[in-house]
Amino acid sequence: MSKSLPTPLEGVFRRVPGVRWRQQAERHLRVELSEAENLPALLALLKGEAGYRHLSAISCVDWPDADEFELVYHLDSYTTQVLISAHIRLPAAPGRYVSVSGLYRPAGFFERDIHEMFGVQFEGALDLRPFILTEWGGPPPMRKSFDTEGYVRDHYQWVDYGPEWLAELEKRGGGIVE
Amino acid sequence: MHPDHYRHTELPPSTEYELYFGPNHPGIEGNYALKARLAGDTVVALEADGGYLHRGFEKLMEQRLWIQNIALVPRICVPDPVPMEETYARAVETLGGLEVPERAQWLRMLVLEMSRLTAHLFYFGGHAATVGLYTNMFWGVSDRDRLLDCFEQLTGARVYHMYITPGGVRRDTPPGFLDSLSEVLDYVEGRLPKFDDLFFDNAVLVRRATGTGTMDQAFAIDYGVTGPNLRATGLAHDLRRDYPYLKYAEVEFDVITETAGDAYARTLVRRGEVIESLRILRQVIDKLRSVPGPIRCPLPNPLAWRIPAGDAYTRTESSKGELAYYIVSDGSAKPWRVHVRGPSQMHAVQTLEALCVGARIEDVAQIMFSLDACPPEVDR
Amino acid sequence: MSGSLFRPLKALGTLFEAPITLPMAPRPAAERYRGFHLNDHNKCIGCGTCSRICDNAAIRMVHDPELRADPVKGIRAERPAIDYGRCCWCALCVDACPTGSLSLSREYIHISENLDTFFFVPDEQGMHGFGFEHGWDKGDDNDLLAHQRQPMAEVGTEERLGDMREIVLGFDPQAALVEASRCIQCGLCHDACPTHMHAPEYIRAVWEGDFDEAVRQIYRTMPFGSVCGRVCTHRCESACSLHHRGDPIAIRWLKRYALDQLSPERVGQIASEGRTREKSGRRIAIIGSGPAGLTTAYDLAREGHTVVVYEAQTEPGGMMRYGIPEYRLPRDKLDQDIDIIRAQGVEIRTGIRVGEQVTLEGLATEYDAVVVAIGLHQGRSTRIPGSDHPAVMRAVDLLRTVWSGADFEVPRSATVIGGGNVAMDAARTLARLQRRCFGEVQVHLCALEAEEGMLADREEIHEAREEGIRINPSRGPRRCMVEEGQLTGLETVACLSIFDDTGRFHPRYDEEDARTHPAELIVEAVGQMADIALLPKSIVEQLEWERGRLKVDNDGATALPWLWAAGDMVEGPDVVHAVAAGHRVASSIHRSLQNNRGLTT
Amino acid sequence: MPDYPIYRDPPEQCRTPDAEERSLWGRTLERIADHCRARSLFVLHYCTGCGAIELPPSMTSRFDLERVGMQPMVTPRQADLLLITGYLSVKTLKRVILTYEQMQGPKYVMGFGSCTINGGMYWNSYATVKRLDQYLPVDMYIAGCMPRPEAIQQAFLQLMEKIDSGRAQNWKEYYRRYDHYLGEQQALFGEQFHTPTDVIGEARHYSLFGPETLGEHTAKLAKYDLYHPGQGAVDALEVKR
Amino acid sequence: MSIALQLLLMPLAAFLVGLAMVLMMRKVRASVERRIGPPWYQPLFDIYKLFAKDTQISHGVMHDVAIMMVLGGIICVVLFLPVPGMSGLSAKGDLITLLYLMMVPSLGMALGVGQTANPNGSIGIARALTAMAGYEIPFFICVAGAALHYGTTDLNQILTIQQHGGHLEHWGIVQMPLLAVAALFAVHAMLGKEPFEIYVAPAEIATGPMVEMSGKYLGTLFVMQCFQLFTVSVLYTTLFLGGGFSWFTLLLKAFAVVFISVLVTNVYPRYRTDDVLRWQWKWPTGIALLGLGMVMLQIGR
Repeated sequence: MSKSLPTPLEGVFRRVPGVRWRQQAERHLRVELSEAENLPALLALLKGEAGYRHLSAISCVDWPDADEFELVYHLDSYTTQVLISAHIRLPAAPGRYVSVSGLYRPAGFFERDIHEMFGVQFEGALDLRPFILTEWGGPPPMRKSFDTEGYVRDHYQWVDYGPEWLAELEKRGGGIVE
Repeated sequence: MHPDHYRHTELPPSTEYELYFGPNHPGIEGNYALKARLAGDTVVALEADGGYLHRGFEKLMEQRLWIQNIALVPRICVPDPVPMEETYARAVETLGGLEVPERAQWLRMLVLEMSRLTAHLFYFGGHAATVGLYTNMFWGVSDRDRLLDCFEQLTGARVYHMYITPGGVRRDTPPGFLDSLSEVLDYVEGRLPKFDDLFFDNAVLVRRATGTGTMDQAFAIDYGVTGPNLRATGLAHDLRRDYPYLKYAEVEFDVITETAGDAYARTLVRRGEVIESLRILRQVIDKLRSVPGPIRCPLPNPLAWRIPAGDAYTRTESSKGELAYYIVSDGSAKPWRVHVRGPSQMHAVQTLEALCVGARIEDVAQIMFSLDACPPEVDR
Repeated sequence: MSGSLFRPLKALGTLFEAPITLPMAPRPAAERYRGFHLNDHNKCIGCGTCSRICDNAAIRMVHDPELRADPVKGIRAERPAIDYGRCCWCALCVDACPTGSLSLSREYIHISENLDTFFFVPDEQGMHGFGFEHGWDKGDDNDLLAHQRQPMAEVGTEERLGDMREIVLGFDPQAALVEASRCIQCGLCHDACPTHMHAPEYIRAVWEGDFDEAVRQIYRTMPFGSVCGRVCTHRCESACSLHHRGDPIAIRWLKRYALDQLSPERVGQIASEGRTREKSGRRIAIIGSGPAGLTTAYDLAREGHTVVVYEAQTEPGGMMRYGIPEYRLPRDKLDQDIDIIRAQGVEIRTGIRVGEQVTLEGLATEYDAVVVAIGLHQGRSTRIPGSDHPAVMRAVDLLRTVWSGADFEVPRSATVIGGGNVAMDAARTLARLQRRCFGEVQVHLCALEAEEGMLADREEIHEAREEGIRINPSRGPRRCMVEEGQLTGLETVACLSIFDDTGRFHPRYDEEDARTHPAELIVEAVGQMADIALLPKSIVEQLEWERGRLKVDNDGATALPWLWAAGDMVEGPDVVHAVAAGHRVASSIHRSLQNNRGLTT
Repeated sequence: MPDYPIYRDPPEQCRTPDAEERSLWGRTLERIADHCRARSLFVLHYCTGCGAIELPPSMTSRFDLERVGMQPMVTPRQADLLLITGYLSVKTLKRVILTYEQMQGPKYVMGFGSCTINGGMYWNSYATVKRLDQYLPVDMYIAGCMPRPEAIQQAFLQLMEKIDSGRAQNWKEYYRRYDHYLGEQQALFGEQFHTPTDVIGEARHYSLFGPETLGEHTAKLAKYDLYHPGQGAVDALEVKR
Repeated sequence: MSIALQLLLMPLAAFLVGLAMVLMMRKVRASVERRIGPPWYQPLFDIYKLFAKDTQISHGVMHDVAIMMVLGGIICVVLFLPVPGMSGLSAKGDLITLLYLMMVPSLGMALGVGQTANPNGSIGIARALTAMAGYEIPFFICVAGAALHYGTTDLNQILTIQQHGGHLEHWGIVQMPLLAVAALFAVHAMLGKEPFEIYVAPAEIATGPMVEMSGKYLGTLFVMQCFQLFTVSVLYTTLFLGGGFSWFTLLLKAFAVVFISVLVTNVYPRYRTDDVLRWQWKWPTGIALLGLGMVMLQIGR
């Protein structure tokens, strides 16, 4: 663990229960929250007191073995210039969380995307209507349980080539090796 | 023929009506759609509709080996593919603890800045075309083509270079390449005054672009705007300088800013960045003439290459803004999760929707292009 | 800034410039352009690496019976066919090609309305036979394969000479992982291996850290994994596709590594998986407990047959125990393999020499089938003057004497005649004994062949030299020098050539260049033969013979319906061939038993 | 290399034009029309995929396709040539079909790159269709990912040759085998899928009606009461206008 | 020449000249864009192809009628425009008639596009009419000024006055330079060129009125473009450049007018709609009013 934590951050981390942090890379802190519900408070403090005004992204990771979704909030400050990735875990069922779009406008896009791709519900989100997958009938495709190859096989066709050389080869006893 | 099956629908009289921009519309950058609600000529509400270019990249990448993904990533943003390769490669290097040899780092900077140049030249053309100045587009696209020739010499392909690989680059420069690149750079620099005459100093353009799609700095930060669009509001933030990667800390360049935050300011920032890119490229060329060494660290067999478990978030300043990859590895031969954060995801949806409200219908296309939104980056 | 209304008019200057439009004809592509594929069919070995590295499943291997196939050299009659409805021209296939046969050309135009034209097998002429130049090909800087083998730790010369400890230490986990990761899973080793071991599968399992699976894959075809993991002649490695541009994968060491990772009990459990529990009621006798005999026994026992193995020596293992030196094959590893075979229900009766305690005819009546797998335990002699002296030994006899623990007087000086692996074994065994008794080594080795033509493995020669053995290539033995009844040395002359113009064995010597090698003991290692004394004359007459070797069909069946033969006596000395023969014989017997065909009376 | 050799399909692989009974005058006019069609291709300004990136270079100064009479056109009504520049996501495909039906015959479709042939890079993507010819009659494919501007140029030239010789009649297949194409659309977009264009009516009107224009899939249109409000039976489609 | 023959030949000649003008337009544009541009037959081939389309979509009766109105209107204009050797119907109508007729195609378009029910088309036609409001005002002032100056609205007489003595000093452009300049701006806008090209605007409203036009309908618009280039340039030549003694001088002057327009169009983007109006009502209108004043002063003197 690095000792040199920028001053505003130290205070912020101390005030939110269950925060563990470590240096993940140069000027990149990895913060883990043991209690997911504390995240909005952390974000509010980071934005309000440490100048973390830029929400770079929210990433979602599906961990089917643990039956959990991991949400990672990547935050940057134009003043402190230390990237923070805050990790929380949610139970996959029911897969609900609160929206932070009131705090960070970009969250609106990411939450919509995660809702669409993973099926996570965000309470109070700006807009959770389908954006990319408006023509989609299947399950949330980014979930690990979604079988892409099976879906592709059921819905689309590939070309079954029959060039002359192949016919000739098959006559001679050759052919495509499966 | 007269189709007699058209059912005439009486709509309630309204002062407002809906207009679809795209996906098949020349005012849309790429295959993307906007649904505008208009009152007269003024946009009352705008709704972005993406997904036309959705290929499920993030899912595809989970199904392919670490090395195979280098072929996939450049396709996420077609006009500016190299930052995609760089960001992906750097994430994998961070996870796998790979050291990129010095020469490879310079080579990567070379292609990154070349890509920025091509993207900006393309952008000038696109922006001009939205306001009817096609000459600028024809010039910009053809001048960009000269750089694509250089890409072809170096990487073997014009558009999808697939040149950067985790651990370095795939090939060294061919003989005479740096000289021919220098010539092209001189050519591009020599063309800039002509673009000034035609485009940047064109009174009609200034008239149209000034005050169009204006945002202030607070708005830009709130909406997650990055890159040239953010710098056009006066905030000098550039990942190349503030979070330097590769050898950016060792080259001299200025972070270009403007303060007006409108379409014209954004264009001017990009114009300035073309000059800075040329400056960086010349320094990189000098370095490449002297720095020897391998161009790739030894890699394991690509078919049996596992990356230790962990996660990495790497960011690159692409021509459009902050490009980031969040990659999670579970220690296997394929990524467990790749999340692509393209700058256009912020620019083309919420920001565009907000900026267009109150704008005139003729400016919608210009606002979209001036944000340099790249729909494939949104759709992935 | 308000711009200018007039400056744009300057752009009209282009009216007086020539257009920059290029001519209609396509430009030649850049030197390393990634266009359509080229493939040098003479270099291509059909390994299919390109099809596995391909992102898009765009490369499919096609089999062409007219192409040359050579499993031993690692060449398959297959070539890649490219689907340009999938290809993305990333050139990973080129970068990963182990032979460098594949490259991309500078041709980039293919337009058609016929989808079938987008699928084709590239050759050196390219897609349309226009003979475009190479574009992106295998350079020095874009090879994706690791061509260097992981170094294998060995015991230092000084330490190893003092005793019989195993020289090769085996991989450490990191080295094994890296070595396993080099494998490109082409399966050419599988084709080249006499017993078709599932090497790609177990190497992959090693790479994945799943040693259970690795052992499972090994036991699919190989009950002597620990033995073969040490002493196999590894034809797989010669066929390895990485061999074309670098070191082959250390397939043998990886096998050994996998087996060493698990306890013998766990290996035993895995080996017993899938064994038939029901007894068939059939009985098979196997003469000889070498690799061939025991493999046959293992297979048949797993099928539920009752198998009894007769072994003349006191311990089972045959040549593995009495021929191969312990520093190459520790006996506990051999015992481990044999114990697992026993655990399948095989009964091994040692110390019973067929022809003495029991007769073949007796076995024939008692059992449903009999397998002769007696190996080559009789050494050949050079028949030079003095070779009948008691201090002139055959190598097999020497090794058997030493490794059975019988009394043996270590000579102060010794000379070994022969340039094969057996000669090396004899020389190096003697060297160790001398070192232990006298603290110094005085062993000469005289091979008829020149250094580069010597039949022994390179590393054997290298290690033998390290151990202080003086190797004299191109020396033909002339006579054994005997003074006052005591053997004193071997006289050799220089050998100029071994074969005559027609390729027959007919050495020419330079009689002038004679030399004497001191020797209290001379060891002849010039070949072995089977000791067929156990076969009664009546049976010998019923069997077919070819140049002193028993003639059998592909399955090891002899002219007698109840008698099979396998192992070195049929195919020459090699453990893995013996194992392969054992499998064939076992399945042949099993089939015959199921069909109730041609069995003993 | 003085002359860059270029592969061309052997002529027998192309369909022969329909032997239509026409007067000499009519045939002459048609012959001139074909020549003009070949030399005046209006390309729909719509790029469905990555190919969008190599099209501007092809159309602009360096490769200047106006030399051979090609121009981009903004709306499907005005265009003759639909370029499928790369992969088609299901969402785009729907728009492409709508667009294609809005184009006026003779119209041509060109598939750019691997993705339109057999899925290309996205062969195992859940979001893109793999074969273009399943959904639209295609006149020409270009290999590449992406095809270079020169390849695109040559493809256009070959398409022009084909049009000039009257062999580019694939667009009629869409009418003649409408049932098949509709079936593929329904398989992807659901059984109630329909477009606002009355393809069947047009087929009848322009004598492009074929034995496979109607079938089990078009029957569903009638069932869903899409074309003939009130009549609602498949027979309604057979009513002579 | 009999009037019937003239009625046949005049549109034909106008069409051919118009084709050449379209070709020039495209060639100049290509040259500014540093490329080769289309072959000479291109405009003709485009039109033939459009008329040879196998399938056509009509959006209703009004759509069909309107397109005939467009073509008919513009042909009528041609018939009222005297050219060397042919005066057509010009004796039966004058400048005022011509100006009214010139508005018929635009109104026809408005009717037809209305029926296509495409919002882009509607916006386009609204813009076209707005633009008309922009350029017609200065143009009317110029025409009025010219009529005042020549003392007649008869085009044949206007020509005769200018060609009197064969000297330059009688040309409208020399006599009324301000009106000529203002009219040039108006003509540029009338041809729908950047920076006043607001009603096609592909990137904004997807070619506006043309958005639903296909096949013959689009072909008709292409033909109309040829006629329009001809009429506008010849009208300008007639009013200000002394017309032509022969076809050669007429064409030379007419082509020069179009040439200036196509040069300018390639180096400017388009203005917003309101800017077009502002600009047109400010500069050309202002100049035209000044010119009108001068004409009045001249007459008064």
